[in-house]
This record gives sequence, C-alpha cells and structure tokens, in this order.
Amino acid sequence: MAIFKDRHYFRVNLEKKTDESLWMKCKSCGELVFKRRVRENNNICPHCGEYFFLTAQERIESLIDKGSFTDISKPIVASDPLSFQDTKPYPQRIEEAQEKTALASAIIIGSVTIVGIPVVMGVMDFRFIGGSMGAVMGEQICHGMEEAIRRRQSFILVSSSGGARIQEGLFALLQMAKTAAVRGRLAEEHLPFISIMTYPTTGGVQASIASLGDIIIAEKGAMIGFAGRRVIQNTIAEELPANYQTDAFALEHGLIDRVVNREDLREELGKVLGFFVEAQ
Amino acid sequence: MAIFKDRHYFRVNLEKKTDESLWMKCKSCGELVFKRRVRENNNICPHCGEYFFLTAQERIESLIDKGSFTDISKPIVASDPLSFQDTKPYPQRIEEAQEKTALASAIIIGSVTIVGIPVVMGVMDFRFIGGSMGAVMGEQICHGMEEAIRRRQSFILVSSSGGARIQEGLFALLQMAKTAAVRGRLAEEHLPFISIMTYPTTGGVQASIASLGDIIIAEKGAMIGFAGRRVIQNTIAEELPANYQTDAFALEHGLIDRVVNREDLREELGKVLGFFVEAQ
Amino acid sequence: MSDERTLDLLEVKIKELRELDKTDGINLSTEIARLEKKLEALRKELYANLSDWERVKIARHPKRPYSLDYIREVFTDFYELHGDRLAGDDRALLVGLARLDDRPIVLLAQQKGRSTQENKERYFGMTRPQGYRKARRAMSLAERFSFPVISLIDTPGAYPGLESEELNIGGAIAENLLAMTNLRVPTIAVVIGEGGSGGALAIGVADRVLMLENAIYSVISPEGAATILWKEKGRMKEATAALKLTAPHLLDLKVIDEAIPEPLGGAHKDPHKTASSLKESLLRHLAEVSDIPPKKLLATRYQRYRSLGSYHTLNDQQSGSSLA
Amino acid sequence: MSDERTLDLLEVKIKELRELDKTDGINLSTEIARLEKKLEALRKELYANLSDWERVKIARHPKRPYSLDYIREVFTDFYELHGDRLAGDDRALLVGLARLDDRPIVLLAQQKGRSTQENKERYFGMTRPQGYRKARRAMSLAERFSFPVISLIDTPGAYPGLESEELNIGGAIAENLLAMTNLRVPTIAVVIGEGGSGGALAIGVADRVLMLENAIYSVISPEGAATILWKEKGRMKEATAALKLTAPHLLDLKVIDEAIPEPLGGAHKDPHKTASSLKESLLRHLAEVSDIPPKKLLATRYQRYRSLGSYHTLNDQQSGSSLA
Ligand SMILES: [Zn+2]
Ligand SMILES: [Zn+2]
Repeated sequence: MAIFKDRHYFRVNLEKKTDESLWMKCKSCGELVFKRRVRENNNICPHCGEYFFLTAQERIESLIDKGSFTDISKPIVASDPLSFQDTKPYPQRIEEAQEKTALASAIIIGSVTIVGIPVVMGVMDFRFIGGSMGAVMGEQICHGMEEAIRRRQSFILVSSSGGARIQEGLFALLQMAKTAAVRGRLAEEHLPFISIMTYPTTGGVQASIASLGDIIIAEKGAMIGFAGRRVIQNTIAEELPANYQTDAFALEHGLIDRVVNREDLREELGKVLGFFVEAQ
Repeated sequence: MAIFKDRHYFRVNLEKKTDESLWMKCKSCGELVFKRRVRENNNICPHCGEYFFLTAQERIESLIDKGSFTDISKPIVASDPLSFQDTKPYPQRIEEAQEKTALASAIIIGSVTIVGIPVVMGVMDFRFIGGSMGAVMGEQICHGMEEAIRRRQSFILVSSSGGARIQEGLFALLQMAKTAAVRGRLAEEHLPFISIMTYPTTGGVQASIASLGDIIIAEKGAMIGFAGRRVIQNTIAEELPANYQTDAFALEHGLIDRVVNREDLREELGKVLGFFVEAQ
Repeated sequence: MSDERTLDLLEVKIKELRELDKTDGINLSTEIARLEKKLEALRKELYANLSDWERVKIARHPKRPYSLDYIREVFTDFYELHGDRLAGDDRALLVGLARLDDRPIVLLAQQKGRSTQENKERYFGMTRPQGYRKARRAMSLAERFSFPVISLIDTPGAYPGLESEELNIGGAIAENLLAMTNLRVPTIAVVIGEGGSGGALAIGVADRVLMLENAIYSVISPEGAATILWKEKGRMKEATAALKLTAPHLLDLKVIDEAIPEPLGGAHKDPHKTASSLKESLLRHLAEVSDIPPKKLLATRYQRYRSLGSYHTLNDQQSGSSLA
Repeated sequence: MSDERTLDLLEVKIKELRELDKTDGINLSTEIARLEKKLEALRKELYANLSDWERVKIARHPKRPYSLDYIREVFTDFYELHGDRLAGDDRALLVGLARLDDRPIVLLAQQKGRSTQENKERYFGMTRPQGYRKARRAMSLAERFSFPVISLIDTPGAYPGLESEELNIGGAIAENLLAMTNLRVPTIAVVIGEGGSGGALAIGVADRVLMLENAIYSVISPEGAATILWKEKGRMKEATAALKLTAPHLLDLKVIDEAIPEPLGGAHKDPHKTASSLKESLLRHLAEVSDIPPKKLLATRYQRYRSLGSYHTLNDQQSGSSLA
C-alpha cells in the first residue's frame, strides 16, 4: 500500500491542457480531422458523426457551462482490502490507471453549472479499470449526493462502467447497497437525481445507482443492461437479438426515459433541471 | 322508484331454511345425490368432485364457524339514478333479482368468526344481476371495511362478479375508485384485507377492490381477469390459449397468491388470519 | 333541416367567394357577410340540440383534436418521459413534464393515432398495463417534487388482449385508483374525447373532473351495452341514450365538475378555440385547488369518492324482517 | 491423507457393523466405538483446514440442504405467497409468511432444484425479475404488518437472459436495494449456500448479515473472475483464493456478523444439526434487533451501509496539486 502514500492526489483542473498532436484519423470514416475541432464538437467526427470515446474530463467539458467546473471529489484513493493479485497486484493496476488517466479514481465529483443551474455532478471514466465501482467510487457517489443535499442542488451522475470492481471483492458488491441507501436520502430531501447512461452502463452499476434516477437519460449509442452477451452465452446459450442492450432496446422495454444525442445532452439537462428548480 | 319503498329489507339469517326437494342430479357425473349431503360438502358433488354454484348464503356457511354469522349490511337498496331502461326497467330487474335471491343486493356484509377469529366479511352473489357492482355494492364494501376498522378486525371479500353494473352508468364505474379509496384507509390502519376470487372475478371488480388484497386467494376453478374472451375476440380477434383467465393462468402470471380447493378455504383463511392476528 | 355536410359545403363556397373578392377586386363583402350570418344561424340550429348519439359521433370524430394537439396548444415545453421501468413503454398513454402558463406539472395523456401506422403503434388509443404503470411512476415523481398532475383522457378503453392479462391489467388499474386517491398533490382530469370505462378511470381519479362538451364518459361503450343488454349491437343509439354518457348529463348528475364549451359542431371545427377554452378552464381549476391546503385537499378528494353513488336507505322498520 | 470418499466408505462400514451387532446378538460395541472415534479424528484432520476452493465445492454440493430443507426444520407453518402482481411467479425465489418459534415473519428464500425437472422450473436457482419484485411485494407486506424479514440466500446469481433484460432485472435489483435500506422492520439475511453477486445482494441488505460456515458470498463467481482476470476459466482456484469469498474471510473483513458453524464436512453431513445451529443463530439475532427501537434500527442499518468500504484518505498537502 505504500505506493499510494507518496502519490499526488489528482485534483482535476480543466483549464490546464497539454496540447498533443494536431490531427487524428477517424476510425469510422477514415478522414483526417483537426483534433481541436473534434473536441469542440463533443468528440463527434465532424465528417461522419461517429461518437468518439469521452474521458471523464471531456465528458464534463461537453456538458457544463464553460469554466463552471470545480473538482469537489473527496481526497481518497483505493486501498487493497483483499491484498488482491491476479496477473498483477491490485495496487499496481490502480497506479497504472492513475498514470493513464491522470485521475485518482474512476470517477470525478464536480460542482458545476449547466445552462446556469448549479448542480453536483459525478462522471465516471471507463479508462480507469473499466469504470468499475469499488469503495472509492461508491464513497464519491455518496459524497456527491450528500453535497447536493447540503447545497440543495440536483445530482447528476454520468455512468460509464462495466460493473463492480472485482479486485475489491464483496466490498465492491456492497457499494451497490451503499449508493442505493444514500440515494434514498436524496429522495427524502425532494432533490432530483438525473442518471445519464452512456456506453457502457452495465452490471453492478446498472443494477444499483444508475437505475435509480428520477429521470434516466441514455446517450445515443449507450449499452445498457445487467448481464453481458458473453455471460448469457456462457451460462444459458440463448439466442440474443441484434439490438440486445442497445439504447433502443432499453427504451422499448421501459428501462429509460429518453435517448439523446451527445450534442444535445447539455441543453436537455438544462431543460429537465428547469422543471425541478422551479418546483422547489 | 316507488317499488322499492314498500319492499322489505332482507336481512339474511342463515338459521332459517326452507327445505326444498331431497335429491338433485349432478350435471357433471349424472348421479342422483342427496341435496343435504351436497350442502354439507360445500356444494361439491360427493361422487365426482364437481363444484356446484354457491349462493352468497351458501358461501358464507361454507367459510365461517357455524352459527357465527350476523348480517351487518347497511339497510340500503339500489336506486335508479339514470332511470335506466333496456329490455326492461332497471327497478324491475332489481326486484326480480331480489325475488330470486332473497337478497337486497348482490352482496352481504357479515360479522363472523373463522376458526375462532372474528372478521368482517363481504360475499357477493352472482345470481343478483351477475354480481355486478353498482352504488349499493360499492357502499356495502366500504361499509364493511369501515366496520373492520371500527372493530380492529380483518376484512375478507369473496368476489363473484362480472364487473360494473351497466344500468347505473358512470356511478357504477366510479365504485371502483370509491372502494379503492376506502381500501387505502384499511391499509393505513394496518388491518389485513384478504381477497378471495371465485368464478368469475372479472371486469371492474377485478380491476379494483378484488385485486387490492394483501393476500389474494383464488378458489379452484375461478375465472380471473379484466376483459372476457368475447370482448377480445370482438375487438382484436386475437387467439387465446385454452387456460386464458383460469386460476392456473392467474397464478402463473403472478396475479394471485394461491389457488385453494373449496373444501380447504375455511382452514386456509384461519391459517392466514392467524399470522396477522398475532402480529397485531 | 340541413345536415352537417351541406353546411360544410356552404362554408367552402364562402371561402371561395372570399378568394374571389380578394384577387379580382370585385366587392363581395356585403354578400359574404350575409352568407356567414346565415351559416352561423344554420349551424346553431343544427347543433343546438345534439342527440347523445350525435355527441358520441363527435367524440369519436377522426378529425377531433387528440392529446398531442392540446399538448402543443395548451401547454409549453412538453418533456416526454418513457417507460414503466418494468416491462415496456406504452405509446397510447404519454406521460411527461410540461408547463401550464409557466407552472411545471406532470401530464398523463392518452393518445389515439390518426394514420393506420400510428394506430398500430398506439393500439387505437387503448392503454396497456405498461401505460398505466408508467403513469403511476409519473405520479410518484409528481408527488416527490410537488408537481400537480393533469390527465387528458381519450381512450376507447384499456387494451384487451392476452398480453394485457398476462401483465395483470386489472391489477394495474386497481393500483392506480388507490394511488390517485392518496396522491399528495393537486390533480385535475379532463375527458377530451372518449372516456372508456376502467381504462379511462385509471388516470381519472382527481380533485376536479372535467369534460369537453362533446366528450363522452361511460361504464361501457354504447355498442357493448347494446350487445349485452339488448343482445343486438345495432341498438347502440338506444344504449347511448340510456347510459347518460355525455358531458351535459354527467354535469346534471353531479359526477363531473364542468363541461368545457366546444365550438359549434365540435372541437374539430376550431381546435384553437377549443384549446383556449380548455386552457382557461385548467388554469382556473388549478388555481382553485392549489389554494387548498394539502391535508384538506386530500380529505376533500377522499370525501368526493367515498360519497359517490346514490341508493335508497330503508328505515329500521323496513329492514327488521329476516329471510333466507 | 485420507480423502472424503474413503471416510464416507468407512462410515458405511461402521453402519453395517452396527446392523450386525443388532441382529445377530454378537457384541461389537467396543470395536464400533473405536472405529467411530477413529472416523471422527480422520474427519477433523481432513476438514480442519479446508481450502477456500474446498469450501466452494461444499457450498455447491448437490446434497447441500437448500432453503426448503431449512424452511421445514427451522420454521413452522410456512405459507407461501406467489406472484409479483406484475408479470409472473418466479420459482427460484420463494416468499411467504412463516413462524420462527411462534413469531410470525416474512421469509424470502432462494431455492435451487435437485432434479433436472426441478432445476428447469427453478432456473438452476437463478432469480428472475419476477422473483425480486415478488420479494419487494413481500417486503411491503412485512412493513405494513410489522413482520420481521428473514432472507435465505442461495443463488449462483440473477438469471441472465433476454427475458430478464426485457423485464429490467437491473432496475428490479436496484429498487430492492433501496427498499431494504428503508424497510421499517428488523431484517436478517443468511447466506446458506451460494451468495452470487447482485442476485444475492438484492435480498441481502439487512440489519444482520450471517453466513453458514461453508457458504460463499462473492462479487463474481470464481469461474467468472478467472475468465475475466486470468483469461482462463480453469484458474478458478486462484480466483477463489483471491476473492476472499468464504465466511471466515468475510467475518475477518467485518463484512458479515457471524459465521454459523456447520458439521464436519459440511451442512449435508448433518442437515438437522445445521438447521438447529441456524435456528439458534436466527433466534438470537432476531431477539437482539427486535430490542432496538425502530428509529435507531434504521439509523444503524443506514450507517452500516453508508460506511461500507475501505479507502485511503489523502491529506490536504497531497491533494493540493492540479493536473489535466
Ligand atoms: Zn468520421
Ligand atoms: Zn358429480
């Protein structure tokens, strides 16, 4: 555990940016596109409309009023309660993920405004061990909801996760109950919780906090569901339809309220939040 | 409306019985059987097990501790708010039903004991205009639940009804909301409501009070559902399975808690009531 | 007496004259004004005493405005919410957030289809269990955030069919009835077209129950009643008359609180005017019920439903005899 | 070292000797007593240090007692309630009323099948949305009538499959988690066999969480973890060791409140004895939680879950730098 001790806690500051290469090639249409233009376009290919992957930082940028972000995450990082080791030790995995993402964990909690409305927002990052939920993510989500209660604001959670963090064993599983419990407090306080599901929102995250939104919005192209294709095929070898766990599937079967294009999400959130702010 | 005025209100007294003919022929097996033996056998054919139709009076007898019945129905009879006339005037239909059944309406509310436990019970009679729910039945059910609250007892409703009483128009429909509202009071008072569905429990009765039981028990052979076969075939011409709206169908699809043989219903009720009485 | 089609023809002719008046510089304004007066008089005569059956036809008129038409004209910012979170998303009952003159509300709205394709998707306006349960979810949302609930009712009835029964449609309706009697926010229901039995009531328990003038609200369809009681589907006119299913009748019977006037000939003759009458009425009633303290609101609603239905009470002498 | 099968064989032989002793009047009692002592010693040696993987095998042993076995031995008057009132009746999760030493309780019990036919009906013990929603209905009943809720957990996991997803199994689990944290009655959960991930937790949020000594409770199956992390299903022994999924480990980690002892070799060696240990534990815990005033009970349960999970807190100096 010593490795964490001398590490910095990464408090996210969106202003500081290291500029990388100028151009990128779209993996969908093959066009060479200006990176900056892609970024300004919510990481959507200006040529073919392909959605590129969003880091948590990029997701926040694409959703909030410019310059309104303050990182209010708790200063915590993962411990290793099981001394877990698979092909490498868990602490090493954490460290590698931190290096890769410049994040302390798979989630950022921010205080932001969206179309002028102040909210507390949690945003997951799939690059950080598949956006999996361990004790840190569970605690950060609860912290975010408690901050929302303290500030009398809405809570927004943008999910991007394969489920529970296996390396934390039962502690990870129990974050499902922990986040559900605190979500109950938000409800008692009559404060809205808007859950945004992106690609992917599955497993233990979908089966807990992400499905408990007052309003559940899926980003176009999201994958939503509990058990993945592979699990089903390994367990019961059932035929699955082509649209299995797509946004359209989730909408048709009543799991979510809306499917929204990435470029419209910010405005959409402003619209929804408007109703609740007035009602308060 | 004058016809009601000089009529007696029929307060049911199970002790007085007019003995009819001694024998009857079972319509199922064809055997000649002793009427009294059939009656003592819960109106089940002693030869083949066929369930014969039960009047409200017979139903009460088969469910309660002998001699424990007191009619506590409200002294009310149907009025004719719409001056309804189809092939005959509504008041005439009422009068004929009263003559046929020796009942004031399609339901009796009784104070009884079941396996020693005092409860308030409502029992419908299908012979009385198809057990249809008009303002009188709605009021009696509410009265029964209010009596249960006053006495701190459980409420049991034995349904046998085709639905709302057409001749009372919207007043009949609104009994669905009325009974549901009062059922809410019973719940607030933490008093149990056990709904027993018999052949048939359909339409507006199934879509209101009968489906709101804490426990829902179907008598074996019950028909349970909202829209009848004929309605469906007239409206959308859909193929229906053989077991449509049977007790087994209702159990399989989660509409009811249990299916119970007629001869076991009394003991079953005693068993269920026992749990709640102890918990209080 | 002139019938509706003749009057519609006359209206078209007047319109043509007006075009002529405009384009060719011929002054026909006096003649046009006279014709319009005449038309108005004939309409009044025709529609003054609509039979109940004629109102049924207006309530079901294929051009009658549906929920989405009123949602566009009466409300702003409709934000539809989908799904019951249990089994599906019914397209015959829409729910969502909206504003009524800036005030956020929760809307429950039954929606018929106009095209064959749309009717297939919307099951001809017949609500399925998924719809009732979506409505119930919206009610919970309304309660949590103190949004008033406004229901627009327009359905031939709950959708009958195997899937509906498998998903316990009776139970879904029953649960809604119970939920609505206890909903801790102001509620208003308006029958805008057809109020078909339990399928309508399942979103119709409210502090105020209103009807458009030519809407109908009934325990059973006229055809159903004719089949069951007269054993002849063709006798639906008699059944209609007997059922007292029109707004004027139901207002007389004190079952509804208001019949909202429609333009002569029905809402489809002037959807804008109808919408503005509906909006005026909704605003007025919402203001009234919003002024009632929550506890009293619930007690009043409870009393409304508790006391519903007329019957004869017998005195003790009459009820003394016993019989079995 | 002797293996389990040899010991089972020895046990059979002893039984045969005892028969001989009885029927033929030959006195073998001294020899039998000695053999029994020997058997006991060998068993202790064999089972003293069960590996985690051996415990997994015991937890999944086909002869291991299932919920219905305990329902018969631990409780009385089990009165099963069927159906979720929404879509169906799951046979892999039974709910009902029962008595624990005369006290009425609500039971939620996951049930595996023994025969092929029963396994088909019970989906190999994997709970479907219909089961979780039936459990939720039972929880509401428990709350309305102040029945404590006892859960018996035994499932490989929630049932994966198209129908489950169509009925929003994730949402069903999530809603249960929320409901159980707020349930205003005492709650006890016991993992009696397999506690498979979210499928187990969905009835496992409670004031007391217990496990039978050889039960397992895990975020993922050993096979699943081996496939995902080691990319090789066969390495489930290593995965098992890493996951710390046995009762002794989870007790050490303070995630559960008690590991209920099983007979040597596992519950199936003496189901009666296991049942009586389970009953003793349930009675003790139920008595304890019943003594806590409802408000404090809920606050304590909330705190239990709110504080779950370990992490490192960094001091301000460490967290001061910014980076993006
Ligand atoms: Zn492209
Ligand atoms: Zn017979």
